[in-house]
Amino acid sequence: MLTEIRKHCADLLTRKQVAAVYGLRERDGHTAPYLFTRAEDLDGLTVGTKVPVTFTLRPAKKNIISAFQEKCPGQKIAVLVRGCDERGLYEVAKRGQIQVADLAIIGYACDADQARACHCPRPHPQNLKFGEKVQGPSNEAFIAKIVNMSVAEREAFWRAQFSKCIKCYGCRNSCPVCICKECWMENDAFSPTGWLPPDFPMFHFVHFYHLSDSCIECGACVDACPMDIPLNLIRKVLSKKVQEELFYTAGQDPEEKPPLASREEAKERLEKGI
Amino acid sequence: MSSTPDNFEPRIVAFLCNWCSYTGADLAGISRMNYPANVRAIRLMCSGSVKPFFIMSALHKGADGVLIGGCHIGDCHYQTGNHLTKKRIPITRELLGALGIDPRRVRLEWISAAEGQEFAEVIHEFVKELKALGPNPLAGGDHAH
Amino acid sequence: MNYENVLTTCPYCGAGCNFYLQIMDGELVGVLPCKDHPVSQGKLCIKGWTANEFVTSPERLTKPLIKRDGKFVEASWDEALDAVAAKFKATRENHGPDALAVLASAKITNEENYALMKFTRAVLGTNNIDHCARL
Amino acid sequence: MKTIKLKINGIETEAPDRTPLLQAAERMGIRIPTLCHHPLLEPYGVCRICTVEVRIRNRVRMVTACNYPVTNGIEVFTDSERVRRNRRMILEWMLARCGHVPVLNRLAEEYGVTEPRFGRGDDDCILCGLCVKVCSEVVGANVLGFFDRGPNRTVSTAYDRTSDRCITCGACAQVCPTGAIRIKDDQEGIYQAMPMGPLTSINIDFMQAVPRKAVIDRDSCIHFKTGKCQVCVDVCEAKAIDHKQEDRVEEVEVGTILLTTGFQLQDPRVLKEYGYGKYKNIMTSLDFEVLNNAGGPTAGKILTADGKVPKSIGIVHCVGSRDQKYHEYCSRVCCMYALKFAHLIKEKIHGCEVYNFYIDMRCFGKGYEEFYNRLLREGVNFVRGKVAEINDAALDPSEEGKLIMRAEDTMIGVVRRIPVDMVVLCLAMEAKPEAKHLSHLFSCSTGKDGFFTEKHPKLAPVSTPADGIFIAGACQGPKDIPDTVAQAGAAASAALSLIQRGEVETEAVTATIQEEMCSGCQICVGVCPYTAITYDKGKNKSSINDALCKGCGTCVAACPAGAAYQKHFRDQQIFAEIDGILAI
Repeated sequence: MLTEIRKHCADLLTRKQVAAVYGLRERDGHTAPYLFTRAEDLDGLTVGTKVPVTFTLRPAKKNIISAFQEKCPGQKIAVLVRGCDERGLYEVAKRGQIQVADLAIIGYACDADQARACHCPRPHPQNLKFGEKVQGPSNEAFIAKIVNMSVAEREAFWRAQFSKCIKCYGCRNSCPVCICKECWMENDAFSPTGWLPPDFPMFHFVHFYHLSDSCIECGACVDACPMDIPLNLIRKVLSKKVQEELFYTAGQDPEEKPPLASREEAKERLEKGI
Repeated sequence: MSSTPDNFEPRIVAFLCNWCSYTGADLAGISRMNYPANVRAIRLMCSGSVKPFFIMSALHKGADGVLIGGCHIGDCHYQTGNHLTKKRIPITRELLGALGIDPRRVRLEWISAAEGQEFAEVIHEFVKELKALGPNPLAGGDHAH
Repeated sequence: MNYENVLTTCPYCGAGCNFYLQIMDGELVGVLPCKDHPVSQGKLCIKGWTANEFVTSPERLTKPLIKRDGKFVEASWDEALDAVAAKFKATRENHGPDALAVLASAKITNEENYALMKFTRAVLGTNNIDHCARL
Repeated sequence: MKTIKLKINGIETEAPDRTPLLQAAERMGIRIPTLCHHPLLEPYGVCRICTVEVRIRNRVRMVTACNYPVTNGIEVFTDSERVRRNRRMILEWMLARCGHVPVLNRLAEEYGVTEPRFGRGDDDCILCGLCVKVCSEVVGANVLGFFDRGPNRTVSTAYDRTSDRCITCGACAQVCPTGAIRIKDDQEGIYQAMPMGPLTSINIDFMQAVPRKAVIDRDSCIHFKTGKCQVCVDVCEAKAIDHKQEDRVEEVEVGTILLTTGFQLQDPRVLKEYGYGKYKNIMTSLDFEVLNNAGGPTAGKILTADGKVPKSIGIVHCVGSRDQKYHEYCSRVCCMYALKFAHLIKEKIHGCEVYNFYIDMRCFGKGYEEFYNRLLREGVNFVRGKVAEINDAALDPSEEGKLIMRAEDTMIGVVRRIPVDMVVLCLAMEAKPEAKHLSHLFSCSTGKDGFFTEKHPKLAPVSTPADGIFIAGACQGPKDIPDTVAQAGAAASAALSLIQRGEVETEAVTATIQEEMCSGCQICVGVCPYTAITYDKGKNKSSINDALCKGCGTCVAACPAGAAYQKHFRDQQIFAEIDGILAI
């Protein structure tokens, strides 16, 4: 699959169909995002790690694609995406950060093992070009752990989990759909500077609520958490609620308006197909 | 659930919209309707301006229950302000529930300016429910500020 | 536009976490955790996450400053070190060695920290030394 | 145009070239009898009654005046002995076919034909062809034509069948000189059509319409059915008629808007127990107004559907009003107009029994209670009780054809059964269904009854939450004419005072976006009900227009960054309030 992807990208670059290919590069045994502008560099191109391509840069609060589109307006850029990367692109596009029309989205599927490791329910992008679709693990089984708890048990569980928090902001910093310049997690009135661990559950409430209708379930926050707090448990519960109550699944369609960003009632949106 | 002391009086923070619920509460007052004194109202222009953080903050600072009162759907003074409320509050409650805070502590009610009676009834009911739930375990936080 | 990531070790403490510094058109724009590094495994603390910020911070000291007439003015290293040495001496003579304390930095190497410890104990003659990473 | 000089009956006169003699004579006030002539139609010269004597130099000719054009120097005799003899002969021939047509008999009498020599036929049609010509030339429907020849000649439709091309315009009957064509009066139809639409295709909406201009009703205008006619264009001296006018959308920039969209009557069919639409002679209050109007279908006579004068009339108050099932509110106007109806009935029909069925009499204004007392003196019956049912179940022959009203008379605690000839339902005034849409369009709101909500019921009764938009009249709630006039005056002066000032005060609680914190996500744009927020693509920032913002704060709660804040409702203020109220 990798050879074909490299060939396809080299083709796009040499035929000048895109100005750059944004993907992952392996160098000295480590993988990181890289903006390929020359076809000969593509030997280093790789796929399939858990490095997201849509993470937001702090404190610039932009991602690489939006920075590119700002610096080189009108130029087309190819992006190599997994399912979660693509959903992330769509969610930030809905919030005015990037122009999806100027992107050549090249998708590749994750395999079953990768999907299981990420608890990813949709391990393939819609613009799937390389690889085979596999079924992701179900969220139901994953969230059963806290769904089956009583309210008091949940409280005890999360108190223990969040007491580990060192307020590194890793969950926020690694999030591909977090775009705010000023973050409520840093709001002193809500969660004051200097308190460690932060008061349960004030600090985390912000991130959970704010991403309720944009979380793409990529798991970047869990990966980034040095204290291994299972943040995605709550994210998946919320995503489920948003799907059931507001008839919305994040990352499906770049034209769709997020429910908490539109005036219409949830039912009205469903009827109008907004 | 820990046993509730008999003299437990829950404290309710009510975020009421200026045009319907606040006026409704007012009407309950001027109509001399009885309702428990457990409720403390914060007037906002629209229920659509209630940030979920306000609810969280109130619970954290010791409120045993939070009431959000808005105009009935379709009657919003600002046309669609309460549509947002209708979408936000269930999400907020779900999040609170998932975190281990009883979502019954947060209540969304549509109370029009003419529904003083309804306002009084809602408070009666809410107080009863909160008494059964007991004091808010979050109250005061780990280090209140 | 040019964009790449340079792998480096976090300068803050002795843990040795690695991360990428993100370079966009020659400018340092951010930190990206390195998922496959054996030490940090893609996790960082608040200092690591913001490690890029001090590099270009306008508040960063690049030259020694000596306070003269209530105002900091730029000085040469020799002037600065002389001033420090003179004050150390005076303090030690007037108030004894325990009137002095040293706070070591997390951003210097282990060897430098060792040297500072020796300086404090052997030269200044006090045990008053601590390290900023001891949070 | 050339002018022709001629002499008619010895008097010299002038007429434009090509004018038919008939018209030239008419201009001098000389009547020439005619049966087949119509000013809108080309002269046809078929009835021959208009035959006159013309002397051109020394020659004398008998010509038909309707189609003989004037020429220089001719002398015309319209009533000479020869002409009269001629007409007598023609009339005798006509009577031989149509012996009993009044117009022919009148002419015969005029010309002294007492006993026609050829007998009197029984036909009505003199075959003048006016109907055929009007149908093809004016109306353009081409339904009528001549069929067969000689003695068997008739006017009819193709194959003598009802033509589906006939638009029932009635023009043929209108032009027929003998009354051979009749429009069948459909009493039932007329009753069903009540309150009647415009009586003619060209009409003025109602007497007080502003602007008071005639309009063409496209549904009934012949031109819009057949593409012909346009008689009105010829007739209108002001040349004001233009059939090509189309509705068009005009954009007008204004500073203030008055919403005065009115109300509608509740649909009486919903109240099945009152049998509207099922029985004849049950009408709505508006139907009765039309019936009672001098310009209405009966010229103001109160008549039942069969054209009879009713001997008893029942008036039902609170139909759909003060009713938990329909409208909880009181429609305010019914009591008084019901009293007015009763009074008018008493005035117009001597001895008519009027029954008012009411819940409470709400005679709330100046002179109103006095009017009620007057009606009591006039002998109007008042039954306190809601009518349970109206049907036509007659118990004895005297009740045959009557409407039976059943109601509990709560004053005497007896269920009464009152047969009447006619029933008037005083229907609830309700909000128009389009009010909801309008409220969204104009950023004001409607209450749960659908009427527009005023900004404050006591202090700002004509204002809406949207600055510069005012309401007046029944769109705000049921009210009578004096109240409407008063409110309209207030709304107009409120609007004028704004216009006079030329500026509006913005809300004190508007929201603002702190630019440096805005990430350009546009969530606020999507949630704003007033389109007050615009996104600047160049700057990748959104900003709020102070004049449009109404200060709901929805955007503030939606802004994930906290870049939007609402004056007087800032986060710090709310948090401080929470702190404060939880401190005790």
